[in-house]
Amino acid sequence: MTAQVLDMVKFLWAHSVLQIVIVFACTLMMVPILTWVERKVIGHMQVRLGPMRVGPHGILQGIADGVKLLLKENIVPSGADKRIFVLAPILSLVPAMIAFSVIPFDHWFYITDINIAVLYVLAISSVGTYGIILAGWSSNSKYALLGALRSAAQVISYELAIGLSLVGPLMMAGTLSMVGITKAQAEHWFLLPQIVGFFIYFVAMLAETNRSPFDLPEAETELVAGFHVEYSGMRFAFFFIAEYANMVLVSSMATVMFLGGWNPPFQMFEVMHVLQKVPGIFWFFGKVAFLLFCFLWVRATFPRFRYDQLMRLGWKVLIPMALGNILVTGIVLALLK
Amino acid sequence: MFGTLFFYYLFFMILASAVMMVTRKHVVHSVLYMLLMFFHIAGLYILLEAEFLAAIQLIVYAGAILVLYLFVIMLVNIKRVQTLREQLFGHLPFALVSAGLLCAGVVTVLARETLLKKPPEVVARVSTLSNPEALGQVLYTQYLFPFEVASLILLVALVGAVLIASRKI
Amino acid sequence: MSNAFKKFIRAVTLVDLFKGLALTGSVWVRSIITPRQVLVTRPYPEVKRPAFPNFKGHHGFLLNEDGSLKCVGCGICAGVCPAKAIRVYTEEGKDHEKVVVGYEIDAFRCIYCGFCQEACPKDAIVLTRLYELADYDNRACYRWKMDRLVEVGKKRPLFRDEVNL
Amino acid sequence: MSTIKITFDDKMYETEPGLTVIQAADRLGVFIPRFCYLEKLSPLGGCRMCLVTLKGVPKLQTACTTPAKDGMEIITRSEEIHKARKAMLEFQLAQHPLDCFYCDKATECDLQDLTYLFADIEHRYDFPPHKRGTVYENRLIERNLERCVHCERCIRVCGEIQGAHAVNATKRGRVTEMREVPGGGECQYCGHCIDVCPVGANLDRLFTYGGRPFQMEMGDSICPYCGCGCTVSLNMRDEKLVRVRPGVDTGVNKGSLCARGRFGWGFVHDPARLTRPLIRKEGKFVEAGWDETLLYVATRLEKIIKEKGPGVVGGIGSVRSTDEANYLFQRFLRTVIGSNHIDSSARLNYAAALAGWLGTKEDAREATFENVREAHRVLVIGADPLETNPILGLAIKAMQNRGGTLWITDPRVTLTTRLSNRHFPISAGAEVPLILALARAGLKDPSLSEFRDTDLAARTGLSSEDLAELAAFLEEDAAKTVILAGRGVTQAPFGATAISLLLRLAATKGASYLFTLDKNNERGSCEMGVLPDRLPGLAPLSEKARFEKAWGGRIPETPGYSAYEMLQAAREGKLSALYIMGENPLVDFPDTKFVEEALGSLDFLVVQDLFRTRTASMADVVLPAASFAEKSGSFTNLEGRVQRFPSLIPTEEGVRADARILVELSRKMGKGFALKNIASLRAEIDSLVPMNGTRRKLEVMGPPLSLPGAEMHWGPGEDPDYPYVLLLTSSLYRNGSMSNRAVGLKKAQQKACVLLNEGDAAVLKTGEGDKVMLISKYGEIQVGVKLCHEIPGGTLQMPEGFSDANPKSLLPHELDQVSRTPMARFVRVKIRKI
Amino acid sequence: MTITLEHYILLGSLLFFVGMAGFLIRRNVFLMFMCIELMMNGVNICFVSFSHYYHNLSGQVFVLFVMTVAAAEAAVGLAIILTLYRNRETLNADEFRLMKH
Repeated sequence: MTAQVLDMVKFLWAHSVLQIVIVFACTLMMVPILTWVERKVIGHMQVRLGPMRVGPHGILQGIADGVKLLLKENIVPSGADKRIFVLAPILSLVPAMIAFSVIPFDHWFYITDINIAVLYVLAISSVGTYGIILAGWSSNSKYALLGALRSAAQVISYELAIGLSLVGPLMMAGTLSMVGITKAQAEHWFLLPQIVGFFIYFVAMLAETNRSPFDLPEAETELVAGFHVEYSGMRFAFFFIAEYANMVLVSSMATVMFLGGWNPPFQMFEVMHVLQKVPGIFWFFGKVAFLLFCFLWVRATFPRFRYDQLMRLGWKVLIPMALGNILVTGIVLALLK
Repeated sequence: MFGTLFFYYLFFMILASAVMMVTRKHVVHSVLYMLLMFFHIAGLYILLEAEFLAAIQLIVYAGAILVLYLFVIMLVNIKRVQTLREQLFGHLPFALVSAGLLCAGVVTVLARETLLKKPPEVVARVSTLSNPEALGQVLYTQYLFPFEVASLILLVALVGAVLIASRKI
Repeated sequence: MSNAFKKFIRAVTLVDLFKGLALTGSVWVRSIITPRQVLVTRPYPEVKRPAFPNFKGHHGFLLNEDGSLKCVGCGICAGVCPAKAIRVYTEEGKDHEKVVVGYEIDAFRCIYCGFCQEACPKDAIVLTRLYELADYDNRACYRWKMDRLVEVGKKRPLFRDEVNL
Repeated sequence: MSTIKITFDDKMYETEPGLTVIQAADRLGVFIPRFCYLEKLSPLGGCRMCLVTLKGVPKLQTACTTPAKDGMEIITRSEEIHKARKAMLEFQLAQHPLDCFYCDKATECDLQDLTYLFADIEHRYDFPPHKRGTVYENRLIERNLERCVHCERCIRVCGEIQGAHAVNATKRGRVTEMREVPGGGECQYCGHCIDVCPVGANLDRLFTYGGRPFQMEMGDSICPYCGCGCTVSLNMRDEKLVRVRPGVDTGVNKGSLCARGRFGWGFVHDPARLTRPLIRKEGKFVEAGWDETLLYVATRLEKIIKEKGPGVVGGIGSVRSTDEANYLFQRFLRTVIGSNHIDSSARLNYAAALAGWLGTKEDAREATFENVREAHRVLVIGADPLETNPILGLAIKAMQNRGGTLWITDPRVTLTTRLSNRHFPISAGAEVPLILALARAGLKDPSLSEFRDTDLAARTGLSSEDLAELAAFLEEDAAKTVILAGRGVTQAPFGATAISLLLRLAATKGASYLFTLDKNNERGSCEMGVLPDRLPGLAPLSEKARFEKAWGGRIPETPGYSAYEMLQAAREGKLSALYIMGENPLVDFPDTKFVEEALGSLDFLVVQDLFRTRTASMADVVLPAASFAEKSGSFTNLEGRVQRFPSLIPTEEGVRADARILVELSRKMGKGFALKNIASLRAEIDSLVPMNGTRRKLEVMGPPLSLPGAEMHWGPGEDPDYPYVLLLTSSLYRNGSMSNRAVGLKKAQQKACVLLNEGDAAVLKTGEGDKVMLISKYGEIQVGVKLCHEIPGGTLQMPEGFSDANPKSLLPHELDQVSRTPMARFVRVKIRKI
Repeated sequence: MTITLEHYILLGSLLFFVGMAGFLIRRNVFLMFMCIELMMNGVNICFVSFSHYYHNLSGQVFVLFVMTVAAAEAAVGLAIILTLYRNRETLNADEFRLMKH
């Protein structure tokens, strides 16, 4: 009996089904936890308490929110393009989820490894923008539309920076496969040689996920809630989940591209090989968690950009910097060869 | 077998979404159908073992060009777009005749090709490189000059677009 | 070093950004170590902030010592109310006396000016310092009827010295 | 000399002569405070608030009693005057309880206003106020003796204007009390004392503690009771009527109201008001929605019309509803149904008068209220204006106060006969021979020669000398003579002819005439064409082309049935459906049994009313209608004034105004009226009926009326089985289904009672308060007895309009040949004690 | 049944025809632009299929260039549309006839 179950598990694992289920479930479970953590951390940073009501220290707040959203009425505003209005949250959530299929969490734990993995992630995440734009447009609301327009412009601009900042690690690794890139960082992470790239990626990833200080598409003070102002109930929750899934996704990407993926730190020193005793997946998630914490940290610290500042930063600072980084990396690699 | 089925699925979906795209009254709906079509074309490229192109198809077409379309559609007055009068049938005969002529030409060529000549043999793959690597090899050696020209085109387009859109003409 | 160069260095090294991060980060760390000392917010329903001395909140109805209403239904409050928020209903009692059968304040209309309190010849109505106006009943929330006002008048301290919410 | 010069406070004014100083000041806008003075009352000079200084006169004078003379110099403001007035106010306040919180008069109170004006009043008198308490002797008026300032306005208004003398001052000095006069004058519940009281001493008991003026909304409307058409100011609180007062010296009533007008509003918010349409299903009423109900009515009517033609549908319009609704009603029946069977209960009175008017070539002058007030002599024939039209009664009293003479011929003993300077007690039903006699004397018409004076005198029960005096009464000073005629004439056989003769008489002599109308819109309903043979504006049916063009439908050519002919036709099966709008024939029409049989034999009966009246209970469909306060429109009063009024109270859910019901029903019948609101309706009426103050009498006139034969039998005749003659009177407190549901009027008088001569009572061994059974050939009722020595033996009097005992069920209903009005003012009855 | 090159060419050319017909029929400049993209995609499919069947990467390289041109065209074209719209308040290609009159 046990053997049969084990066989079954092995079969499912081999055919990625179980991995998909685990990744999917974990991502979804991250959302309530992350929302709680976010409110708690930012609260503490701003000398507040954060949620305190549901459960001890409000630990069940995320679940309560989820239940609330689940039970809420799904409102379709009058004058909305109903089909697109319904489609938009799905279009937003699905890419965020399927992009996880190429992230290697450990050397034994990834759904698939393809030779264009990085491009795949970029391609899929660029589709997520449609959810936002269409949501804003189909709501028949000026706030939503403005939020969507901002989002579209922002994503187009920062996608370039993200793509270019990833070119450095790619050049160093010489492969587009995620597993390959991670393996290339077994000793030296790309963080140090690609510190400029990491900085650009970090900034662009904040912008790409519409997080503070680049949360202009949903700037509460100006646009009420931006593109999802007309959404309620589970449709709103879809956007919410998509946003957090995207955060986890870009953090995972950063981990893989710059922070050595599942590799423990300081492996250039013999002494530090002890760290390999800790399973790689913990390293991976530790790094992701730190990056996610950075998201919150930044949000609690910096005020929102103005729109022209955002555009100027993207086009006049980050992209030239990224191009320069590629140039320098290329020259150095050529010299080292 | 799976590949065949997949091909027919893609075949049908690409054509269907293309037709839908052309016939939609509302531009945003057209854009959505076009997005659908791009996805399936990307699938087709994967079927044709051009993974890199599949990704680029999504990144460039879906992620950049189509978003730009949507962006501009939203910039112009949508109500006006919706009420745009279209003389659909005024151009229909001309369109059908010219499309039909072209179609006939291609079909005759294809028919002759398939009937008279043997289909081209699939030449055995020599290279062990993966598709992006192989493409890179070709692109940066054989096609280096066109590549540079393409970058120049992009630069000119960039400057031109900014200039046209920003200045009051 | 010249000032401009210093500025450039600051800009390039992002010193200011890191300073900000350091500040929030340190607050966070301290809040985890010694939460009570750092945090300034009040867990509101458990710990309530007393209203300011001149705060005018929920209306209250005062009673005579024998438990009867002080209000005699003269309607001056309704007349003086600039927002027309007060309605007084009186009827003829058994011995032809005037009986206040209904008193209603529309909380949506009320501007808490306190004129009613000033005008009342019997000192029957007061604006207490109660600021919690929410209710579970939708209508009771903005239509304050007599029993609610009496209840408020009974339990809420009204004068500055007594106030200790 | 048309003006005099008078100086107030060094400022010279010109004014008309013959005024007192305070009147001149009021006209010129100079303020002089007062408590006791009121322009319509005689001056008293009691309150001393109007003290002024006359140059050259050492002491202060009361402005209300001093006549203004040319060149008079008056100072109204000075230290001395202020001190004097303040002292008077201090006296008043020493006695006055400061209970403004409890007093309903607060904010409308003259004492309060003046106290604020003299803000620095000292209170030096420290004697305990005289505890006098509040008196509830009057059922509708509370008299708070402590608040009284002894201005005696109430006493004077009650005596001088109302003539009731129900209030008077008792005791002397500071303990003077205004009390009901025990056993003296009888309060008529006009409530005038409430209005004139400057403080809260006289208060409306229906309104006690009902609210403050700033909590109420007020709007003017027209009283829905009698034909006077008084302007009433409705006071609403939270969209509910709480008080009715007269408009401020506006309208025909000039600040007066009667009991009905002031205290009769209770029906508006009566819980018995219908709020949902009712459909009879399997013998029981079921509530239904409006759409459903109107559709049901429409389909039923259409079915009946399809099966039997439009001639089997009739309609009874309303003398209670507005001109507009009546106009729509007849338009609905004439064009949508296609039937001329239209009538209303105006048939019982005004329709007959109208027939007489239309049959007279001579155009007599129609009097107005103002004419009556200023007349020198008034002759009343067969009417009781003090009961039926109290404000007209007030005008007569005012005429008498000015030295005018009131003569009345009436078989009954009524308020008016008591007030009259001379009463000619004619025998029952003798109005027509009396008029014939007067006409013979006054007109010299050869066609009247067949009647012999002695014969007529015998018929009237008057001596020839009396008749000669009456005839002479009309000869003198005719321009200042008003002839008032009422139901006594219109409901008599050949009543229309008699009216015609009366009008000829008035026209020949130059006297003016007026008809007393019991119901508020009798005249309006007739003039709007709710008549079987007349179109709006009283246009004859031959003019129908004009209306057909405007209405876009066919109007039948032949005149329809009048009310009783409709009922007769229904009994005979010639009428299948009847639409009754706001009428209660089962109660208001004579011969109840006949009416009941007639209504019972109908296939389909629609009743549109405020209440589930007895008639409504027989209906197949009952439609709840709006009351006067809830709808807008106009009423035409007995002078012919068309008075518009707005809707002041929102209708309850499910209640709709008459006009709206008719418009919607017409839509359901597929021939919808394209009317948006009452204003557009009024515009349509105005375009079709160009009244412009002068009626085109010659254009609408009918053929002259035939005279009765000389051998005509007039009176109740003799019948040993039914020894008593019952005469119907009107009551001030009851006037139909609305007044029976008004709390105030119920308080004023509970029950109807029959007036019986003391001698007859002794024979019958009944006393005051006993219950008796009155039995006639047509029905029987139970009623209490009240003894009255003024009534001649063998005669009974009983008021109509009470719901508990309805004398109409005792009456016969023979129709007059000319006016087709039932002749029903008296009936022979027998009495059985129970 | 195996999928031959002809299948792909057929698909590519049909896509091209749809795009062409759309370009001729529709008067909305946005849709006309999108139809051009459609035609380019039809061509791209042919290129990639050639590249696959003849094992020559030049086809894919060409597709890359086509995409580059398409992107450039979209950028410039949309800028022109935006300017036209600002000036003419319409998106109907038939109404852009300033040169005619």
